[in-house]
Amino acid sequence: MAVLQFREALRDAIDEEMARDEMVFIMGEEVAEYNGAYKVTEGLLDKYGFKRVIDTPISELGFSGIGVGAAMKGLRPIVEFMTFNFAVLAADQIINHASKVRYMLGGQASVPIVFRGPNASAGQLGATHSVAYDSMYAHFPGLSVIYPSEPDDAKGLLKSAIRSEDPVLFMESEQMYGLKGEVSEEDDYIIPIGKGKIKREGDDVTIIASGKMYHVVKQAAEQLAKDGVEAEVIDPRTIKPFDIEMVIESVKKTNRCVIVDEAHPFGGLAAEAGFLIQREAFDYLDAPVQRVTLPDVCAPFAKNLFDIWLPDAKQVIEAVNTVTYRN
Amino acid sequence: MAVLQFREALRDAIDEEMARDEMVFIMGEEVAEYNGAYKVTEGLLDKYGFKRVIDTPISELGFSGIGVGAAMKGLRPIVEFMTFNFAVLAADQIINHASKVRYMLGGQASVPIVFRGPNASAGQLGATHSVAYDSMYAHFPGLSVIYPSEPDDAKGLLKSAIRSEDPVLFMESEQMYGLKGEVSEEDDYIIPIGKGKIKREGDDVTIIASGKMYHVVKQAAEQLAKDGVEAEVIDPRTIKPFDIEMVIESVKKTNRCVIVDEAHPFGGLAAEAGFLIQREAFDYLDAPVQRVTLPDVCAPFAKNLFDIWLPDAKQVIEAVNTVTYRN
Amino acid sequence: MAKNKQEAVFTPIGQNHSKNGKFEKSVDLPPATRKKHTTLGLSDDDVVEMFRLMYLQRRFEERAMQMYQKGKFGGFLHLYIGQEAVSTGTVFALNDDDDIITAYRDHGWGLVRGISAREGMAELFGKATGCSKGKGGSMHFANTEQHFWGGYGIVGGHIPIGGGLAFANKYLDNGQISTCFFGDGAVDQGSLHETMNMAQLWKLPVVFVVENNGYSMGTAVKRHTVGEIYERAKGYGMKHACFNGMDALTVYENMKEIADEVREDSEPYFVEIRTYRYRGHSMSDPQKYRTKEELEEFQKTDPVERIRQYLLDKDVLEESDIEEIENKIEEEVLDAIDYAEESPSPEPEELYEDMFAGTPYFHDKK
Amino acid sequence: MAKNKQEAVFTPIGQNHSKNGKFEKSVDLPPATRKKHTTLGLSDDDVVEMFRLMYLQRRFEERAMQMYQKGKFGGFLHLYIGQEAVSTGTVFALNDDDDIITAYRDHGWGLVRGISAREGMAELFGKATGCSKGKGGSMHFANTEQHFWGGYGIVGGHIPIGGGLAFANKYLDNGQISTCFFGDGAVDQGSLHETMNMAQLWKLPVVFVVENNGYSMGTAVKRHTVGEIYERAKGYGMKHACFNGMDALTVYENMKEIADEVREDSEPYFVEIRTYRYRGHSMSDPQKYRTKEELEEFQKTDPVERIRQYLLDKDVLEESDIEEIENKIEEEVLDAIDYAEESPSPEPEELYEDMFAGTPYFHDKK
Ligand SMILES: Cc1ncc(C[n+]2csc(CCOP(=O)(O)OP(=O)(O)O)c2C)c(N)n1
Ligand SMILES: Cc1ncc(C[n+]2csc(CCOP(=O)(O)OP(=O)(O)O)c2C)c(N)n1
Ligand SMILES: [Mg+2]
Ligand SMILES: [Mg+2]
Repeated sequence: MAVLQFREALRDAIDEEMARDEMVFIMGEEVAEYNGAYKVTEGLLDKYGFKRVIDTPISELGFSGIGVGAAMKGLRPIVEFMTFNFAVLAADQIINHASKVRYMLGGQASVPIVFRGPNASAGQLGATHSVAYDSMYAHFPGLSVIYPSEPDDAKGLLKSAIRSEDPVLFMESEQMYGLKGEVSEEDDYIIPIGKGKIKREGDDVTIIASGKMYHVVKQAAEQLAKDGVEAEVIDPRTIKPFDIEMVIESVKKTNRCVIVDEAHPFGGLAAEAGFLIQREAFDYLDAPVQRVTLPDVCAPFAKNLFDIWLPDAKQVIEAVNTVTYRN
Repeated sequence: MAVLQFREALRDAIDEEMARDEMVFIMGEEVAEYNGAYKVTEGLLDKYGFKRVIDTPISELGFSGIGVGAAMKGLRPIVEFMTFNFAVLAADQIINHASKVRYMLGGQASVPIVFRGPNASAGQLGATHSVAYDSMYAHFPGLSVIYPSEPDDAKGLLKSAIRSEDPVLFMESEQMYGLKGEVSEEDDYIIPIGKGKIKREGDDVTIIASGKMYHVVKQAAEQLAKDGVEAEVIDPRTIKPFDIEMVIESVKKTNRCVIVDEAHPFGGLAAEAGFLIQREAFDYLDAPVQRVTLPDVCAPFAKNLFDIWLPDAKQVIEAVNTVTYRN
Repeated sequence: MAKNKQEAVFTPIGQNHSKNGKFEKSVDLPPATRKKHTTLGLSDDDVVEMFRLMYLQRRFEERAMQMYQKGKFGGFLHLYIGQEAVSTGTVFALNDDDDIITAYRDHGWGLVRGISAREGMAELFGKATGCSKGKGGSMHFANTEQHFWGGYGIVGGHIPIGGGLAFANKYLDNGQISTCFFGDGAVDQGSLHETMNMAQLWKLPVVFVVENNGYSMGTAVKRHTVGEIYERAKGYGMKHACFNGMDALTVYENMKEIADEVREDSEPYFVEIRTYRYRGHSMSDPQKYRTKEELEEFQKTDPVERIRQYLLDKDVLEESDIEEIENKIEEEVLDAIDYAEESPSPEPEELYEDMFAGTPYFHDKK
Repeated sequence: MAKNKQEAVFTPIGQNHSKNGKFEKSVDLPPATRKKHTTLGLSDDDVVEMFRLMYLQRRFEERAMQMYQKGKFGGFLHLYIGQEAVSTGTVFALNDDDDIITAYRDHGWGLVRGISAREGMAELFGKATGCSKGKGGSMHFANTEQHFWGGYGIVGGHIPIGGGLAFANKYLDNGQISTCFFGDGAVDQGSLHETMNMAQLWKLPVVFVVENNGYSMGTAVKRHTVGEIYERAKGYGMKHACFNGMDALTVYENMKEIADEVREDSEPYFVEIRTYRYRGHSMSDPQKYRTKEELEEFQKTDPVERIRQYLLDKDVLEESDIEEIENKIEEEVLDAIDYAEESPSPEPEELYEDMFAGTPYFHDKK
């Protein structure tokens, strides 16, 4: 195992896939000469040249669509958004085109494209730079959505995403790019899309969290263990396909579940997972499923408000206390 | 009570509010000289002139933003989208601007704007013209989302929406514009945003549905009554604020609930409502909450496939059978 | 209301509502070419085939309209009638492996790029034998094997995709160019601006073609977009052209030159082709926004009639040859209708097919 | 890889990676005006006030940078340093009730439109006493009472909004015009195209102003947008201008004429103001994309230095007067820092304030 930063794991995945397949290229704002706004693509221009590492103007809708068209002709574009907050401008290409072209042409074209970039908040960046978009895109048929929490997952899943024959949204976190973790050194390390991972075993409660929230949950789980509550922590890793089987199996064992989600509450992953759990494990639940999410309010700038806004370990522990009737 | 078409009820609401307040104007593709793609705005140009009834180019992002800016200066724009499927191009103005401007400027500007138009499918229009967007927008703080099912609700709620000091998305249905119903003739008829309505009383099961799906449910409820199952049908009318109190009260009585939603399953209204119900009425539920939604697949063109794709009364009855353990 | 006061007007006022009695045409046709087909490098067989294709498009759509009115199928039906010279002149100007992409007014494009009348009609009928397996319908004809990437329903949405096809061609260095057709209404979408800038900056081998048919639904060109459309290219330093789209030879002549140039130097081109839509925007359009005079004036320049007459004038064909062609096409179209009627609908399982090229996944599928 | 083969290149190659040794400036400055302030209709007091405002913007940001580096506050910090002549010349050219809206590089704009150093600094610190109550931070300064509608963080997002302010002014017939400032990078967004078309078609009293400071983050203008920016107007038949933005008097002269004209005839204007950003894009920018020479060359034309020198040259002020002004500003800024430090953070409940003008609603709030 090598210890890599999250950004290095991503870069390795891109690098390996570019080396493997000449059809793979990467485009986005500042990905080439600037080496990436968050340095994910550092060194790739030097290695692969101007043809395959491409700086774009600030034209999210336009370059996403160019990606879709290129994919239809057999290329494998990786489209980087500086953040998914800006990808809202490209939503038409993602929702109305990338995900639908194949179906409406009766299977006559494929769209093997990866849209990637940081998702959700990254500290005090204010209302327009802080929204989690994984749940929103998961709503639409035809799109896979991945939001990994650790470098190893990031590498194996990004490689799978680039090889996918269909559109994938791959979400990262500005705040996690520097996070270090062990990454498999296996040759051609691939993690299949759609498989969750039990990252901590426990019998008392199941906690589900991906991306940045996984780390909040990890902290909470350690705290809870000190209080004698053993949480089973599931990182679904991919939001869609969502590994409901793994979750249901765990809940059947623990009989309690808390979902922690960096999205706003209405119709986020927590709602979806919670709905499915009550339906599929109704007789096993000793308490209603609880969720910890952002509040239904925009991201504030002020540090103290921001800290209240973002879910923290304390809220997770409280939710666990609720499902275990400890308060 | 007058019997009006849905489109007439909407038109009356707009007309009354335009007469009442000179700041109200309407803009959108074909709203003026063509009298509206679906004739909602018929006659308004003749009555209010070219200043207040405005044809726009096909520039959804641009004219939505012009609406937002105009609203900030105190006008009250009604922005019509030919359908909400095209509003995806304007998502940045709705999600990143209309809903956030006030907060990020510390309350220094308001955005009293209504975005309205048909939502979801309207027969065989294919993948890019058939998506329900009410749940998606409900996810974001600061936006109210209304999707009424009957002319009376439409009138009272659209008037409220136009008077709202904050952004409202008001969704209709191409297929329902010709639907007739009794509409209150009360002077200045207003229905407050956020209040659901029990449209049929019953003790055996609660069924929740708004918009086009309400009519599917109505049909199912009639069928079920013949079989001795009395459904309580709640039309939330506004998706957000969602009248969870009314729903919980009903579920506490019926102990069973089915939610029917024209969105795709992942994170739609059904997921959200279902999650809240299991959390708030856990001990009252005799069966897990079930949902009937679109499948997780794009809208097909072929008539027979489309009919399978769209939720129907049969599916609703099956879901009721499930929660009542009748099959 | 303050209607008596001098009121602000935003959108320019249309013909019907204007106090100005003057009749203004929605679109001015530049003159057609005077060159003979042989001068343009086309054989007699070529022009005959052009006529055949144009007549096929015309009859296919006239019959489709009848079928629609009889309730044989649903959805939208946007007819290309009046604009057939554009598709026809273009396919003769392009190499067969050059890419074409267009909006929802796409039947003509499909027919000139290898979709048979049978596959086209079956698609309209939503049958499994349709060119898009009945999944797309009228708006989503496609034949990607013959480099027709389809019809699209989001106005302006396929413009960046057309740029992407060109991007791929440059990336693959395959000598192909991409041509992207859209309506005058689509000119107002931001996607066009973004794609034009990138196409010029990145030197993409793409031709953007506006089929200016006078109207965006019920809105005359001058009421929805400023200036002359082809001048939009100036802001990007993009090469541009504007020509008559009611004459297939004119379209051929110009598109051929442009395609050759774009292929040669891999620089984009912006083209306005002036044409006219004879029918309503779709089937439910009362067409109050235009005058009968205008329609009649353009019908005088009918592109199908024109090439027919050309064949006679130049003694390429005799009246009887033409009639034979027409009869054959009529049969072909009637046969297509029978075929469409008799074809099976997609099987219910097919609802879940064609979503994924890789492993399919449907959330919460029971 | 096929790097030895002649490879396709899409984006133009930048200075640093180009084999071409020639030093190319990212932006060419047109000459500054030679007119005296009195000729331009400005009093001595006016130019002194211009200097004061420019020096205030400069010192405010230099100090803000220090505070940021000390960790006094977080988030982004985009400095306007180098561009102060644009904001300053503009506010003198506009009426006080004309609307201004800009992007996230907004501190200068706030300070010239009535946000005090205290309110500005407190906003950066995320304090309840900030101009936006600590809700917005650096990117969202605003003072809507004085018609400064704020800073916005989505590149290009505020352009249609600027059009909307103008729409309202025309609707209300209030004699106000709207001015919408954005960077060269924002020129590539579709929102600009859509808004320009509507502004011209609807005759909106709006001035679109590109502050071309040479770079969009790390991308030189020529690498992200084609042609000369002001020429973009040609495609819309829109009036346009391009002038020096390193001299407040030049900005004043041009903007005054333009504002008067737009107010008079309610037709939009497209303006490119050439300027230069001295600092990195934001605080974390290593600035490898530009040469030291280039930066130094532009620093020679420093707008603050220039107006200072002008005041001396024209005997409007003496060195000692200027020092006095500078000292006062220095005090004002230091006081602002103390104020910001001592100001309270927003109360926790304030998280839920300012979302709604009407009845607040928060889904699933416990
Ligand atoms: C983004 C979007 N907005 C609106 C529509 C509705 N619509 C469909 S076609 C059309 C008019 C387009 O006119 P034009 O581009 O001139 O093409 P034409 O119909 O003349 O071929 C409109 C408004 C749409 N399909 N997509
Ligand atoms: C839609 C969108 N895309 C990308 C970004 C990230 N971003 C912020 S500023 C910027 C560069 C903008 O440059 P320019 O418009 O020239 O303004 P300047 O910074 O020079 O003032 C980028 C890419 C963003 N904020 N919004
Ligand atoms: Mg048209
Ligand atoms: Mg710039």
